[in-house]
Amino acid sequence: MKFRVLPFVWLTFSGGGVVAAVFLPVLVVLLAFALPLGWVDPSHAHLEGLVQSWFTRIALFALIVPMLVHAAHRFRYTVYDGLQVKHKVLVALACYGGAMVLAMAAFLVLTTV
Amino acid sequence: MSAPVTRVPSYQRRIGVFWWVHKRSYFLFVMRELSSIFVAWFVVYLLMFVAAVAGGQQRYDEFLDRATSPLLLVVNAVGLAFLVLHTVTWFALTPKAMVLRLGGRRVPGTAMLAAQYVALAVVSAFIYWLVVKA
Amino acid sequence: MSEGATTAAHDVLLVGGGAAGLRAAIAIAETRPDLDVAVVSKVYPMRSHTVSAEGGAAGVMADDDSIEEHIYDTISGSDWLGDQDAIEAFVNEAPRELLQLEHWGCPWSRQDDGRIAVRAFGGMKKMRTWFAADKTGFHMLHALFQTSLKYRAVKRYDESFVTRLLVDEGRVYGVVSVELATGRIRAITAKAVVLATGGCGKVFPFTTNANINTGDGMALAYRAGAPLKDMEFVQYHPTGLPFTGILITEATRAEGGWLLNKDGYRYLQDYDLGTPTDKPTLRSMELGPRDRLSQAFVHEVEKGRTTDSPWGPIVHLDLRHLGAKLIDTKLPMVRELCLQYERIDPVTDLIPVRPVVHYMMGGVHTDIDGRAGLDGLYAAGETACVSINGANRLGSNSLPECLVFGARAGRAAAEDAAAAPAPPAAIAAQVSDETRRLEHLLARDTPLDDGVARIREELQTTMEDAAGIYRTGPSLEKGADTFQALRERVGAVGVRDTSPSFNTELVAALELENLIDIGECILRSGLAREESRGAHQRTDFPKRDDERFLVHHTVRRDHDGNPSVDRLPVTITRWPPGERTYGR
Amino acid sequence: MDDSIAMQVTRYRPDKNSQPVPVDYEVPLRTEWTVLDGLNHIKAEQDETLSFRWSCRMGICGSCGMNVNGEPRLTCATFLSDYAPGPVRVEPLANFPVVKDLIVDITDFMEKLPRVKPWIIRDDDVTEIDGEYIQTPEELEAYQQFSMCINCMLCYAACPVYGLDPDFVGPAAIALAERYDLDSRDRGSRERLDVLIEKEGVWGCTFVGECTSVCPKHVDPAGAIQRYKLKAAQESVKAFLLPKALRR
Ligand SMILES: Cc1cc2nc3c(=O)[nH]c(=O)nc-3n(C[C@H](O)[C@H](O)[C@H](O)COP(=O)(O)OP(=O)(O)OC[C@H]3O[C@@H](n4cnc5c(N)ncnc54)[C@H](O)[C@@H]3O)c2cc1C
Ligand code: SF4
Ligand code: F3S
Ligand code: FES
Repeated sequence: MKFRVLPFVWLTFSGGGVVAAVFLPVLVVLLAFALPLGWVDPSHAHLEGLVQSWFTRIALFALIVPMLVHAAHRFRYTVYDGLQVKHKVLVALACYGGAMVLAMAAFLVLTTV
Repeated sequence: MSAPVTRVPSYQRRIGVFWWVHKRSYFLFVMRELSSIFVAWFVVYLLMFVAAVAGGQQRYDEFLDRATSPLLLVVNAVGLAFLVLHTVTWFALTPKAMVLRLGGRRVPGTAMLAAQYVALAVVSAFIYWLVVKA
Repeated sequence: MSEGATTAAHDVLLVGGGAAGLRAAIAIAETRPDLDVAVVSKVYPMRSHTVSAEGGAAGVMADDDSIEEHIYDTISGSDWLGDQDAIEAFVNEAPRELLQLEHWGCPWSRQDDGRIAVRAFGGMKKMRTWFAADKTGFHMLHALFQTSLKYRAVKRYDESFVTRLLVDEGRVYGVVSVELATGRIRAITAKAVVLATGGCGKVFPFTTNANINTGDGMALAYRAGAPLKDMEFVQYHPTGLPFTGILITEATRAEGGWLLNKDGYRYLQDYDLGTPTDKPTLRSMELGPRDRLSQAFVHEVEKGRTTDSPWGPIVHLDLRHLGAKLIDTKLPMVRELCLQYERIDPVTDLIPVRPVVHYMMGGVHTDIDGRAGLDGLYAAGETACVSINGANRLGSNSLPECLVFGARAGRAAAEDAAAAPAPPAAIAAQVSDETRRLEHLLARDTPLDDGVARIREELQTTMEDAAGIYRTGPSLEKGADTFQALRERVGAVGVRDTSPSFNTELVAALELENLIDIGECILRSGLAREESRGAHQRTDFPKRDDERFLVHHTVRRDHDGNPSVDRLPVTITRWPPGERTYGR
Repeated sequence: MDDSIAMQVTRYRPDKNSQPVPVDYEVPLRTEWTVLDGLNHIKAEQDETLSFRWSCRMGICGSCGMNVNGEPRLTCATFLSDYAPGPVRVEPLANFPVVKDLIVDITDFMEKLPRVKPWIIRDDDVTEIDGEYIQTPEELEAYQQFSMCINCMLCYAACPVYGLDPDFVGPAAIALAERYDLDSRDRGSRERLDVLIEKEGVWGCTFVGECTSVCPKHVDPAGAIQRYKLKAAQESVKAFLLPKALRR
């Protein structure tokens, strides 16, 4: 059988879609609204404990990478079809490249904290 | 079988850049796809949060402060709306994209839909507990 | 379209991409891969009218069935006018052809254990009709078409309209066609030509047939000098939807549907078709043959026992007692069609129906291998008349006929082509003749108050009045007279659309020429047959007359361009003429 | 109900117009009339040069697809009265080149179809036939929906991806590939996968889903394509992870 990269990208895209649909809403509600606006008030120590745990860090990385691929893949086709920017290779490079850069940033953040 | 190729003279219509604004379904589709921008944004936001928490009490407080700026609140609110659109459409499409069989029977779409929302609820409750209660 | 004609050459040319044409193409590609085969069709093959066939295809299959019985049903169904050698070959080969189609992916409906299911059909004594729900023709055609894509060697000329056969000294060397998209006239030469152009329901105003069924192949052969056969036998199907003429398949009755007059009475019992039973009884009542059922309708009208509708009298088909489940699994398309075109649901409502022109028993006269009256010319499918259908075709015999005789004609044509001479120079003159004729037609002005559509409509009503379910000498005579005038108008009519690309008006004008030839042959053959047999019912000669008319009528164009009718003996082998009985 | 309805029909005659133009007609409005009946009325009574394809007038031959008020429809199965009081806008199917008036060029599809090998592929290709391949009603049901495609091209007209990227194999062809893959008699899914795993294959589809919404025969090409993606991904992962010997 022929080897092609796209099936793997698509699989990651789909995984990322599931993660974004299931995990992201609650995280956004908490981190972007509930905490800043003081609806809930866990102590900093508790949160620090949480992010220090290796379990959390690995889990976060495992969630973040597929979400990035998801976003990049989707955005690529949106730009290509929706906005009709017809520089196929350029668009793909920018999107997946961006995702790669962010993934590396995530790695750095999650390993150094 | 093959047909002998003769080029048929024809009129090629062009599709405008705003093809998706004229039809509701196309518009919704493009909105759904644009949710990807906010998924990326929230990933960045999440990382900033983690970095801030790890950076100590003070950086964390600064982060919370900045998060209450009207600009960020608006961006995040819009982003959340897109995210909800993503979740709803993603769940709705899953039963169409795959066929699950249990005991030889095809699992009905509504059951798969319901299962996804249950998963959403469980995961949300768990994360809430993790962040707020535990 | 003035650059003149382009030319292409092939070994065998199939005119028509329906069941018969595609089956022939595959037969040639399989048996003689060395030959260069081409299919010309005026529509994309998968749009051919075979696609509309609903009910099924007959072939002996069940354990309790026998070849002998299928032969007998077909012969008696034909009112003993079918050629028995042809029927025997047909019945013998049908099951294998249907199995072949199964191997090519046709989604035949199945029994629980995975074997092919069969259903009952009108005039058949055993259950032997294979079906793919009620979209049999659709599935067969798409299976054939998609399978044909496998054979890269087969060329296709899609949406090309054949206007003329190229004939020299009694041998056919190809055709002239118009490529619709470009208007390009193309001579396609071949060492053998198979006509598989389907039926001619459009000769009549009210028909189940598609817009493309204009009898082109019959007219092509007729004008080239080949005889047509059994043209007086036009089948009316008893159950069409009133306004559109859309067919409600006989399978509805095979599954247990009833025909009711306005009093809710199963009127068929009054016409020597047996006594009503709850469950369907084979060869009885609603499962009688089509000619008898359509005739019973006319009598009900005369007795004032039908319901009036804006489109004339109707009776009702009752499926309500079959239940939603059976209807959805075995007759889904019927429900779909009723909901869409009548806005009624057969699960809860009665379906209004009336008889409608459905099928042409006659066609290009051929022998058992599809050989028509000119060397190098073959015909198969509804356009041909082998004849297995005689005076009345049994439902579900026609699809397998397309397969059996499509394959036979294909193979015979291939053999012929392998040994045939190359096209002589003389045909070039015919090509330019035809090119000029077509250009002339485009250049001619249409009289202001006339046009193709109007003439066609008058032609159709003339045919209905002259040669409906019941005919008389005077009605046929009168029709033939009207045709003289119509012919003159056809001769004068031109085409207003002058553009080369997709000139549908030109196509309609060419089809009109074909309709008028076919219509005339039907009337002439009908006049000559002074008896009543099968679908040909003369009120002035109400009895079957084996003494004088146990013969086929062939009709050929004489030197003045008029149809001349001849007789041809019916082949009787083992089944001497008997009485046709149903319900007993 | 009014007794007539306005039809705005897009005309394009290559020898007369440089681009398609809308032309207004008025036709009788009868309950039983379809958009196709309206067009035929125009052709018979008002302008015989109007060109369009049709044949079966019963929704099965697939020739009469056009855009009606912007939606791809089979005109023989679309009723004028549903658009009363009008006007009804009739245009050639979107996304295809226009040959004339309401007739579009579908050569592209006809060339793509054979590429997905829509026929039964067997390793035991026998020519002598002595019985049927057994196929239970459940096995039949597995592919039945995808065998209902009438090649009407409505899905291609509805799919923006096809409009923007004509290399995309497109909904109906992929649904037909799926139809044979799911057929218990077929052994050709590997061969078809090799075709559809390319980028012009299934990956161009971004699951707009309009193909399925407009399909008059409920074929669900959108579903077929997503399932194909999943299949392609699964097979790729398998090929990647398992050593050669373990693969089927
Ligand atoms: C509604 C309906 C239901 C039916 N149901 C059944 C059934 O259940 N069982 C059964 O056995 N029979 C049934 N029949 C009959 C059967 O379907 C037809 O007899 C059969 O399909 C004819 O097939 P064919 O290949 O001869 O022609 P068609 O399928 O009609 O094909 C004709 C071909 O010739 C081409 N052609 C025609 N003229 C030209 C030209 N001038 N130039 C180029 N190409 C041309 C066309 O493009 C087309 O490809 C039914 C018929 C109808 C109308
Ligand atoms: S999938 Fe549906 S819409 Fe597309 S061509 Fe087939 S029948 Fe038409
Ligand atoms: S509309 Fe087009 S993008 Fe995919 S789901 Fe259907 S093929
Ligand atoms: S005319 Fe055949 S599908 Fe509409």
